[in-house]
Amino acid sequence: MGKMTNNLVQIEEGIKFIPGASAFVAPLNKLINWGRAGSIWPATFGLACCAIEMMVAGASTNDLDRFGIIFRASPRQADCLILAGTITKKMAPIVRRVYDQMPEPRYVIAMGSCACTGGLFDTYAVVQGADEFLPVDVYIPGCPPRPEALLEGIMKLQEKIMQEQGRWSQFA
Amino acid sequence: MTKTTILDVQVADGADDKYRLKMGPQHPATHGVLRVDLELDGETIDKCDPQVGYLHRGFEKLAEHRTYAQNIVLTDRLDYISAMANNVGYCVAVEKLLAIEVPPRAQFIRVMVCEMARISSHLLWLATHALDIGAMTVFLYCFREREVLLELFAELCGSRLTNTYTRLGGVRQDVTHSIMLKLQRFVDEFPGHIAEYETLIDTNRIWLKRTIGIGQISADKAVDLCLTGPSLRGSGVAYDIRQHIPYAAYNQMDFEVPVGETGDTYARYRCRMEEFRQSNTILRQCIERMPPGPILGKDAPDLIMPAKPGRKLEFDAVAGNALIKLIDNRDLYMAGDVYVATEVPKGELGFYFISDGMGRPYRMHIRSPSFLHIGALATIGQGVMIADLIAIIGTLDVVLGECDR
Amino acid sequence: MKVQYKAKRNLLETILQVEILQGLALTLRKLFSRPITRQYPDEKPPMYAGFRGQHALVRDPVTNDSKCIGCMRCATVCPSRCIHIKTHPGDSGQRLIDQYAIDVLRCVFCGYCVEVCPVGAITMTEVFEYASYDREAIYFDQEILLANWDRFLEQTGYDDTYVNPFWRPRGGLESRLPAAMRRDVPADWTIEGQFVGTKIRQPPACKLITDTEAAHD
Amino acid sequence: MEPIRIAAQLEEKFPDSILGIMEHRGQVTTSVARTPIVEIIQFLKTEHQMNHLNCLCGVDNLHRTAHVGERFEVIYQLYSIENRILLRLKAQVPEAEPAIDSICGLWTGANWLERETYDLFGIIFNNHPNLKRILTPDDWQGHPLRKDYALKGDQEWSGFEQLKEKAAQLKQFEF
Repeated sequence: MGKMTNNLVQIEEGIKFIPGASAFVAPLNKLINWGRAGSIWPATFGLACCAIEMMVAGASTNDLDRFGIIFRASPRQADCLILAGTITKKMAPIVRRVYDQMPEPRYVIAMGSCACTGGLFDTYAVVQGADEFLPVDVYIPGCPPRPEALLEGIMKLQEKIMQEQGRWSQFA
Repeated sequence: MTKTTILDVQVADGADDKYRLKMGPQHPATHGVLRVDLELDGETIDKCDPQVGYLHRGFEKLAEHRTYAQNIVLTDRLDYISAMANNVGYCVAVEKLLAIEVPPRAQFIRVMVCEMARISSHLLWLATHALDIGAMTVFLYCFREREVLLELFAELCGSRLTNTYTRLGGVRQDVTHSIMLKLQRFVDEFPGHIAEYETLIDTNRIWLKRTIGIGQISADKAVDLCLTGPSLRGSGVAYDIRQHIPYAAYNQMDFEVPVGETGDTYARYRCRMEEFRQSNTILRQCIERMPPGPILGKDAPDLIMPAKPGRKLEFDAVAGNALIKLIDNRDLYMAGDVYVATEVPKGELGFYFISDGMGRPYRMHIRSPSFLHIGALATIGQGVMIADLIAIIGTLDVVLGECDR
Repeated sequence: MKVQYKAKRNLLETILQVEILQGLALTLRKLFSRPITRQYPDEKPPMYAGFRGQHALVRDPVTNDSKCIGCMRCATVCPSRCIHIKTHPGDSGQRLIDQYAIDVLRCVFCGYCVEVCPVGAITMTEVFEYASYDREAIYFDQEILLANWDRFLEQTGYDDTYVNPFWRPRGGLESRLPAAMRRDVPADWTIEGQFVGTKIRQPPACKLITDTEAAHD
Repeated sequence: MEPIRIAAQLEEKFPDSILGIMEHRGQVTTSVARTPIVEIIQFLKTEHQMNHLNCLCGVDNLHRTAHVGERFEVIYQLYSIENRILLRLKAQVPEAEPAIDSICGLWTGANWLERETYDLFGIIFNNHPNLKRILTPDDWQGHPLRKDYALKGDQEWSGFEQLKEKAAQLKQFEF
């Protein structure tokens, strides 16, 4: 048994590989995080201009599927909400409802100036920042951000997911 | 009757056996945050009631608090799929209001970017419309070409989507030789790509079944519903502002306006496909006949208005920010009002300005095509099957940013 | 112009499903063409001179500080009111900067601030990857803006006379430019020679051509 | 026919209700009283083929200097697709009783434009089939495009207040 552990090959911090057995040894935390970070499923939820760049990110030139990211039309199947565009006050309760419909663990990316702070639209009708009613994980500046900037924001989110401890949904 | 409050579930007092369905605002096929309240009898729509305003950002109010030059930035976010065309439309309107001359080279560049915007907008329309109807491949192909145009915009003005390219009295940047070469290349290759899309869907029996005879609008009805753009022309009314009231350099361009006959979804689709070809022809003419010269008029106002010579800016330190007192001087411009419409990819985009002499518009009204198109959905959507409603929404080509303003 | 329709299918074409076979043949052909997908984190997108990305304050090599003179033109022209400048009057009547901050999350990247700056103090770099976990980290004050500039120079290797050619409009009237950006125009100045000038950087070699080649294969 | 001559013809036909004819940058505006607005537009539509309603919007003249007339105006842009003529009508609507007849009977498309004008200006359109708010939520307070309405709004919308309360409650559970 002791001999066996010596043979483990460390491929990343805390994650070990058993040669010849095609099996990994890792803390459960790491494994779950790794699984989550590799399959972020955002809800298809375009609000305004940034949604077009989000579509570009999902289309041929910047293929989001490379990251294991597949847009889901139903919030019940999604675990990430990309707020792509201006959130107006009329829309805010619906955004919140979509968020509430998503299963835990869930993450929110505020894409673009409008979703982050209201941006240009400092008016009666616009929410001045999604964090007034939602916990936002990643802020992406830009108006709209390039599709690559969205990818970078998603990678930031992956890093954040990898750092998580003991967030094992309702089983924990 | 149903009663819906925002945070509670809806309560129906079920007096009849109608099925009520609320489609949207979070729905991939409604092209943004459109909600359609449907009353269904089986799968047939008895009553179709579109609800908008989920993207109402207060454009018109905000425009009254910003100068004419600053409002160019606002127009980018109107129809964010063809921001260039909005920029041009806005600037054409303000130039008419303030009587600013535009040099010919700038006029040609404007036509060029307008047509590029038209192609990129129609490409996005085709992509999403095909995706709604069930053709995934077209989506990927369209975005491939659209990316080339967006990168050209980025090279031209530094931003892919929200361009802020035109200026009052001209444009911001001159086109470079490298942009022209790339555009030439695009123009040469694009007809081949249109043929590709047509191979995929034009005669495909699924496509035909889902489009022919769906959402039929007669010519009179289309005018009555105030439709514009390809949605109107699909019904056989040859109303195109580029030919009716030419702006920029459209009067020097040689192009035709495609007009359908039947007024159904397929006719509108064919109209837009023909517009691809016509836009491509206009782009080719722009490249061939681009005149030399300046791109900004001599009397064009500066970004910081007012720009009367010898006038210094005065500052008022309120919370560290500067306010221009001079903007509120009332002798800057002639008071009056104008309405100028331009043909953007969706239809007729009109700006109605009232100036009372200040550096800001007193009132700016945006006549957006999408607003009226969604309004027409209530009439067109009546009596169709629920699956066809998606095809109709797609073919009316609506953008909610422009609709709700 | 009346829209042309393709001829209706005849019986044979209907039975053999010709149009579907044609479509499948097209997609099959694409299987053997070069993919156009950019492998983003490894492969960066082509950037053009004048991209409106992260803001930076140009560091003056003489004073080692920002070139800003506190004229407030950028704060005034900003449509989203995201530039906050605080000044106090100096000894000889000039304005001294106490604070120069940009709330980047409110910025709409229109580039008006750069365009109106009379001394070329503020610029927009070609950096766009700076997403963050909190709002405060993307509130740029003067130090961060200057550091952005240093980092940008380090990354790209331009010298400190860099003036982004975009901010010097091509083909515009020279007299309309801010004084720091003007230069003498030779008599035979043409559109092609627009980047010629001592303070103006040559645009980087364009990469898009190869990309479109891949796209249209 | 020139738009200015159409306006003159209007004045002959409706002598009491035409308040003035203006021209600015080649565009003709006819200021009319609000009562016969449907008849006037009907006349233009049938006699002069003004079959395309370009736009319909409201104006609040509260802060306008050198303005004679009522506080509100409703602007109609009519265009003739056949004859290529643009004509603008300005109907005066007093502040005391902001109401005008609806032209939904002439254009179905006017329905939403009138709803929008009602929503943003509070101008009531008589005989409108479905006059309710369109862009703002149903229980919104005030009419945003009136000049005495602040850019940031006078008071927070109750629905958004509720939402923020709910978000604050749920935040305790890290939800």
